[in-house]
Amino acid sequence: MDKTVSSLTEAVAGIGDGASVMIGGFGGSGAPIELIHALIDRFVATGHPTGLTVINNNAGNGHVGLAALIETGMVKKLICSFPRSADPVVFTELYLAGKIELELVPQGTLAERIRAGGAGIPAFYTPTGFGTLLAEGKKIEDFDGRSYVQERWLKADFALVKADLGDSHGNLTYNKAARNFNPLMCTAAATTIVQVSEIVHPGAIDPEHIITPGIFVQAVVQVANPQQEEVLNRAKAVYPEVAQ
Amino acid sequence: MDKTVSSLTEAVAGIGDGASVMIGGFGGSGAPIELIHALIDRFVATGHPTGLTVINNNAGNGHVGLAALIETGMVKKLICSFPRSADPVVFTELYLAGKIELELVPQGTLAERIRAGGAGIPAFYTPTGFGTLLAEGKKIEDFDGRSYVQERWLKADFALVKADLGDSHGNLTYNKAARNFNPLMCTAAATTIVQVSEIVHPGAIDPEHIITPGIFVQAVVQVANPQQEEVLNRAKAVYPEVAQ
Amino acid sequence: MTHKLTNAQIAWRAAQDIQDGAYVNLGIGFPEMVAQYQPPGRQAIFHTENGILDFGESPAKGSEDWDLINAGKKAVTLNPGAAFFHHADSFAMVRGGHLDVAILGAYQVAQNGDLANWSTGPKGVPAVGGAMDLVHGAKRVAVITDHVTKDGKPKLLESCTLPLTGVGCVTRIYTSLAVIDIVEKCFMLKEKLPTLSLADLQAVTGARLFTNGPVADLIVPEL
Amino acid sequence: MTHKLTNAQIAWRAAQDIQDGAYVNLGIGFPEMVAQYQPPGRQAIFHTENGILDFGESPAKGSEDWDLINAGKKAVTLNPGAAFFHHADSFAMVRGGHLDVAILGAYQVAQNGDLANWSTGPKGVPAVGGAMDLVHGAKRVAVITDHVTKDGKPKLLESCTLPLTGVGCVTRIYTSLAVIDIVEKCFMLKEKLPTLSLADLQAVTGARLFTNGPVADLIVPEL
Repeated sequence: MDKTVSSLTEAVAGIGDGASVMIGGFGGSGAPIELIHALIDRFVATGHPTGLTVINNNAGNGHVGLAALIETGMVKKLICSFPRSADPVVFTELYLAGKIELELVPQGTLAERIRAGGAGIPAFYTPTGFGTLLAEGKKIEDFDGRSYVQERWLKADFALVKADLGDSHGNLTYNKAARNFNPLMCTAAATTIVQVSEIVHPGAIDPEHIITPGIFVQAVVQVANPQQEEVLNRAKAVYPEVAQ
Repeated sequence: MDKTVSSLTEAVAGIGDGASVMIGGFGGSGAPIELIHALIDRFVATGHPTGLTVINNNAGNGHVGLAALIETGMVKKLICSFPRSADPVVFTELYLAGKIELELVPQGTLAERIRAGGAGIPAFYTPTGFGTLLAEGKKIEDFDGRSYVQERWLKADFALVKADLGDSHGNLTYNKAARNFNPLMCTAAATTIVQVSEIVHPGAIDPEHIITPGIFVQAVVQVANPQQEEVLNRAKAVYPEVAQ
Repeated sequence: MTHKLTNAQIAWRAAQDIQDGAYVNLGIGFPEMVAQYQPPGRQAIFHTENGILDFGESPAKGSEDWDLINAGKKAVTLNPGAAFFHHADSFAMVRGGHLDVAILGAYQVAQNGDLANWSTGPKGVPAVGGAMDLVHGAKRVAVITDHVTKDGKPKLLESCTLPLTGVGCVTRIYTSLAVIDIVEKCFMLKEKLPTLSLADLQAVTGARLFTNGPVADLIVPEL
Repeated sequence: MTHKLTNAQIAWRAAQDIQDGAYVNLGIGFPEMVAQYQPPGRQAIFHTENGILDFGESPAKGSEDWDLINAGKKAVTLNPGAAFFHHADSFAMVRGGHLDVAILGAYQVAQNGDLANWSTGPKGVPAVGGAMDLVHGAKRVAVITDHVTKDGKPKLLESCTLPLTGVGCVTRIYTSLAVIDIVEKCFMLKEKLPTLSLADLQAVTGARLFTNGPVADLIVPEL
């Protein structure tokens, strides 16, 4: 069993037009910048994939990573909790121009829907959102005298995930708060593609310290010194770099 | 903040008649034998607590730990998935005599109900048990053409948990497969009481390696060399030891 | 209006009600200030939605670790005993009732405890984050806010006109003029600035203020 | 009945269908034997409900660690790359469709894929464990069983008479006499012992056996 792939290009080669793609991270923390940029590279080279539905907590920041993916026009719809950031201009302009769809989901509900997708729970009840616009049209049920909103699982065709250590079985650890949505998304996608800072041999990670067991992972690619969105944005980086 | 308590006696002193008590472990692995025995000691000394509802995966084995708790007559009802073991005579005899109630729950549903209790999810849908006796009387709903059973959260007044390391904030690690139900039960009880092999200072456990964050724990007591149910049963131990 | 508390003073007042060892979530922006004003000898444990319990102060400029941020995407540090966890576990803490207090900002609060703090209406890009989860999870949901809007309109109302964050969830409001509890769908005045008459306070409040005992003076230090 | 496969031989046959790298859960008892007969060059990863992925063989007697057990409460060891997790995550793997194969024992299997393997009726103490979760989670649910009960009655039936574990969940049955798929609510015979006529096999099967192509010889090594 060897889930490692040798290049970012190879890692994202299977993502087709119209795919749903979970992208890990909370803002820049835990965002798989290199996997996203590899997907943009493919689009620049081939015109594909397009029409993506992206699931992420945010809507990108500046002109790199998720914001750059949106800026290319590859994203048809975004499912997120907080499409604001220090520099949200890319999403904001497309959204206000009616060129991208938005499904707004409370953050805890987003996390729980993804977990439910991974755990085979098609629906659950939450107090979150009851009596608000975000519960409109949703089934309400009372338990023990309190009203709850029924929410559905969320699954995706692909997950793009950033981890710290990974082995060839797909076992993963994360770095600090870069964990966030990443382990959940690993469980809820048909194909989970992970960039790790270092590929280690099976057994190198203490079985007690594995956060994502390999069963949830299909591909692991090494990106030894991953970029941070925050650092790129402070340097006013743009992806792809303007050619002329 | 210091959640440590100095004795097992003190740790279990607040458990009253009729309480619901989650007890961690899968068979003997991860079973908080010393906390259970402390509760039995209290009953022997004071006649309390009685009428307990116990939530555990099993129904005890031999005449120690959970089996001993049941044998005293302190347990009114057991919620579990698998009330069989190498030596299940204590539960079996009381059950067949109609002296203890049993709510049988599929193991994954038991785990998920406890997680739901801790996570504020009052109900969820699972495919497990659909069309079987264990779904009788339960609400059924179809999602995407498949039928699912509605299951309710499970909470308890107390959880008795066995961990490995613990600090004064209640942060915990577990030993190997002794993890099992323990972290879930920590989240789902109003008062979670944990026996740990070693109390360490806050910061001694790497924040990446904490399995149960302290927010889920109310009391930590050190039991330096905890007993294993399997070892006790192979030695044909009985608790409390017969006095004469 | 002559005198009112600064944001720092409102945050200070809210901080006085947080017990030692309490688990607390502070909304992003203004509520984050509350952490600075913990009374001596008390130490709350702060939770952030993105998966940290017991984070500490901001790091020195230039030494930020951008994998160690709070829900406001600001760099933080760790206290001894901190823990990391994923987003589903983080919101299990929230939704499961494990937090003692959540302190949030507000556009409007209604006398029945309804809160509006996520949307100013259909224009622009809507964003909700974790607020809707927090208001239904923490054991106590408090609001800190200026007593009125920037153009002087009441923020404490008979009912909210903006889209709700949660129904009947707020139990205490710390404003620039007063401390008000919500008790049986009424605003119950607990403290007010000593320089302010009850009538003046009522005049800038959009619903009737009740009292159920002496109203204490709202006294805060210069900050 | 003259010749039939031993349990070891049934387990061996089931093991031949497990692909390299497959994630597999083996029911407690007889199905655990399947792990011993993986074809050379293939290595499945075994999951146990109590929170281990990629556990290995039993330890030497006397060196058991009773915190390192499988769902049958037997001591196991770890392979390199093993991981621990709690019970909710363990059943997320099961229920979420992440296992490639679950191999379980059976009291009865019906031609529509219904399985009965947890209760022999209202007498005694009922116990279900993880079986009801496994049958609705794994991508492929196979059964290994003697073809008939100890007193010679068919276990493969038109419909189960014992309490069900799951509805329409079994896709392949490895018995002591044959390998049978369940296709569109029919028993589809794929392999049978070469010494056994189709009529003899049908005689000990409680529902009609169909074929949709040549029936291969069920050939297994001496074990």
